Amino acid sequence: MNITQLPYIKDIFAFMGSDLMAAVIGLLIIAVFVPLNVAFLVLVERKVAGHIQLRPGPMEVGPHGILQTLIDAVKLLGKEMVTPGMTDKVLFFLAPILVVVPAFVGWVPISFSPIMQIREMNVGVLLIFSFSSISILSILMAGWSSNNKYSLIGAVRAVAQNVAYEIPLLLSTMSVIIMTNTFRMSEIVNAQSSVWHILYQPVAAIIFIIATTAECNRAPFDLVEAESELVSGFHTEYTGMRFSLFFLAEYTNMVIAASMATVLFLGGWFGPFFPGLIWFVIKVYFLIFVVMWVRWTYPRLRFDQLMNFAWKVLIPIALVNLLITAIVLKVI
Amino acid sequence: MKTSNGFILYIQEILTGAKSLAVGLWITLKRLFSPIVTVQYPRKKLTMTPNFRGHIEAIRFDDTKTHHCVACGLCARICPSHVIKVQGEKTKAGDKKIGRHYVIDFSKCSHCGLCVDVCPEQTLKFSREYELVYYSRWDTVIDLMQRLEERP
Amino acid sequence: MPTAGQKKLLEELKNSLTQAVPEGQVEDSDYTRTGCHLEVRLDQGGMRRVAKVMLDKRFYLETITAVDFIDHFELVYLYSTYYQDVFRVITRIRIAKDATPFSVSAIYPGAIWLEREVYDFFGIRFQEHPDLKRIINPDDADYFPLLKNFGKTKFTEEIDDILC
Amino acid sequence: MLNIKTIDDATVNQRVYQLNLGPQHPSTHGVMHLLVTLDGEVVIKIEPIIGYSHRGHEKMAENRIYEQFLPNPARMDYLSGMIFNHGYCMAVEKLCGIEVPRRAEYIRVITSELNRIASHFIGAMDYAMGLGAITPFLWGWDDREQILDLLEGIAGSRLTYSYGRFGGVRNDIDQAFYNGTRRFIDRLRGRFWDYENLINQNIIFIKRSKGVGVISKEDALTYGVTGPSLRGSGVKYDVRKNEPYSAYPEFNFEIPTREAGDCLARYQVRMAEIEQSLNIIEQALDHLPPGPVRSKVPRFVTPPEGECYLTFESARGAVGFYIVSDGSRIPYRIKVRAPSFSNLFAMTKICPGHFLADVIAIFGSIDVTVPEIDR
Repeated sequence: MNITQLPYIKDIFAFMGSDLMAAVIGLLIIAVFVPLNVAFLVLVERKVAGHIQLRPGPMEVGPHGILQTLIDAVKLLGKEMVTPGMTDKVLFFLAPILVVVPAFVGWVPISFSPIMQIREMNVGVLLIFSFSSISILSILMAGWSSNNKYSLIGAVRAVAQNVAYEIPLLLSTMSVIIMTNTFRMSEIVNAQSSVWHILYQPVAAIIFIIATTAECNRAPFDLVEAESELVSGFHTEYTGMRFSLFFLAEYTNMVIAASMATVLFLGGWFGPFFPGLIWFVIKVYFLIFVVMWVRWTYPRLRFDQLMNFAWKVLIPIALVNLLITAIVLKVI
Repeated sequence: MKTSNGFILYIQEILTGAKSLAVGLWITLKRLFSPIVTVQYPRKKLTMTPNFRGHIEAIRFDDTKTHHCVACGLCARICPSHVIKVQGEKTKAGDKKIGRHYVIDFSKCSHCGLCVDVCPEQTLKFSREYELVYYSRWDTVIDLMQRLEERP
Repeated sequence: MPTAGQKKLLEELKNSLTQAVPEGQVEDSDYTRTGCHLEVRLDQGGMRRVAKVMLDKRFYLETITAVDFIDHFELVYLYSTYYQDVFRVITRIRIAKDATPFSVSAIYPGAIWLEREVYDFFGIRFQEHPDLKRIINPDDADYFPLLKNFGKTKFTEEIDDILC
Repeated sequence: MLNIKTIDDATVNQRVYQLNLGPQHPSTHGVMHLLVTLDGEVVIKIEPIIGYSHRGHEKMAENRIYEQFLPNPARMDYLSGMIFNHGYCMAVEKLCGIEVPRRAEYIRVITSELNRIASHFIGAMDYAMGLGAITPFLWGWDDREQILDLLEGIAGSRLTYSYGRFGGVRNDIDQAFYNGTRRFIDRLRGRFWDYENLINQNIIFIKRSKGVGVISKEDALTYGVTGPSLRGSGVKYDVRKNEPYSAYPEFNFEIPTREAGDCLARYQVRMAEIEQSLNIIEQALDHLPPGPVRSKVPRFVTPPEGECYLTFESARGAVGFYIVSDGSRIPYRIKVRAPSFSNLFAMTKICPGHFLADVIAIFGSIDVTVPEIDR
């Protein structure tokens, strides 16, 4: 019997169509894929860091330590979740839950291949941007509720940093959007079937990657959790699974950012020989590798330099780039 | 004039900065593929240098088939941490004293080597053991003479 | 063998120091044996006048320390130069056990911590010190560790037969 | 100097807050506590609180004989243990009038300079880590590891060597050490390019350190700053050159100085000093004289009544040993002038007006070792 013929379900299907099915399956896939992916990325990060620093990285659990992060996750699950005294209990509890919401929702409009997309939306790009702002709110909540000066400084830094870097991020995205005249992810990718946008918009691509690095609070813009001055920044007081939720969100945001960059600039699923999904994954992981590589190469910026870099370098260049794009498009 | 100068400097700074960052990435990329220098310790072990200073050990001499300790106590006296106790006895009157017990608590030893230096009979040396982990603090108290007998 | 610069500095310093602290003794010191070129001995006070002269001559304050003798303290101020020909002046100030000498921290700000350290270890209270409190030992300590009657020294008990 | 106005006293109570950096904090090298008063992220006042690793070495000296104090100096500054050991031996030798064979002096210089390189690697790379670059730090450890292996080969220990003895050194160097040191010098020279380009030329590094934490010459003088921190302020003062000891007058080397006095200058001075130390080691290995490494010294030295002050250059500045002897085998008083002590106090002068992140940078660039401050 077809499940769609059942009463109630039939009504729901009549209302929403097969999109519901796609959404349910997609969300299930995401729920499985996100933690596993994060576990893999943490391992990759440790391996990259290790090999850059002339050491092998984790080696003990499993061959070449591939099970290390799973074991770590089990350890974190088993840890006591300490709530320090004098904290704002509700916010302290809510912040790590809220931080993973954008990390999950952000996957919805991304088109991994011509057929793999949970929900096609005509504002897909904007949806990701607007949801990514929620993670800042949760960082602020975490920092504020921890009742710890390090956390508070980290949270305040996070807000200022994200406000500043969202502008060049959106401006560089706009350069692509006015070329394709759409916010739909799949249409943006389809527009790059012959030439990738990175060739038309190299400056925008670089600005996009820099700004997303800053949005994800990755080095050299990791002032939110700058461990040499703020110990661990906004999640200093978090332990156990709550801490690992922040970790999960950070790495998932990285993947979403890399997927965005792939869609916007690197031609999405287009590439020779392999099927689209494989190309997409290769491109995403290459970008993530670059971000990790950068992290283990550069020192951290100071806060005023970070803001100066956004307002005095990235935003003017992004604006000029947008202007030139607009003029060129108009002339053509 | 001045503003254009400032603008040129601004562009220059961005370009030189970008170049320096690219060079940095190149250097780390090279190291990413260079061989690893660390040793996976419990699996692999480094060979100890012959001069390694572990805790002290009595030397077995060929002429007497045992140590030369005369229990003079100089090592016990010079030890900065006072961790050495020596006990000797005379087999008969007028004979030389012979060390019977030489007890050292090397958990408090700072491995300075003063006892080896000061020994008039030069019957002390450093062991080359470095994996000195025990379950009890009393396990670190050892009798060198007993160890010497047990040693092949 | 002192160089020409050191000889010149020695004469200059002797003059200005005898003017500044007429009550003290300013003597040459054997550099090869003691490591100092000039020695100033004073009884009670005068450290601030010496410090002023030293600052005028561009000396830096190497360290301040004290030695606990049986009936008196000896405050030791070591001044040295950044010049090519190094020159070191040692000022010994003999003070009574309960004396409160003056602080030189207004002249050499670096002395703030050095004097705190001396207070911390010897209990010598410096007058006009901006922030005289314990520095290395705990704030609530009621002992002064480097006094000869504290802890195990040869003045309080026999240490070991061979050692003395 | 950053152009930031600190606020006036009237509004202090409403806006400032205090932040405890330490006693356990990732970038206080060792156990120490910086009490920072902040307005936003701008430092108004900084107060180092020290003494967490106080072990009472000066008191310890008063109830043990001169030989028994031999292991202690290396434990004051664990990063330059060989240099401290060398200095203490020289101080006692000066007090007793003990001659040291020339070969021993050369070996002492070689080992001290190797130790200085190791210490400077920690200092410079730890500074880079304070700025957030973790990779150069571990590369620095890799190079330092080579030195520790070399020193372990002759001294038998990796950090607290106790290698010097009154009247010489404990044992002679062997061919393996000789060859290994030569190889190490070549290897390190080949790696300077990487450090130069990864760190010195990096725009973020330069932006973070240029003009940050300027120690003026006047401040250096009144606060008694010595070592690389002083030479970064343009004062050409190095005890090895100005007040030569051991075999240093026989070698040809430069004192690197920088005029700026900021964190970058101090870092550059350290890296330049590593190169000069390599030169010294090379010269010493070339002209290593034959002969004994230890002169005839009584088993327990008994210095005559008197006192002496001896300075030497550790990796952090001019260290002084002031020894008072009452003619017995036990020193009457040993005072150690710790360069980190004065250098750290100078930090309270230069930090106000900087950002919190700069405090870490300044602290790293001054390169203190906490056990040396606390003794």
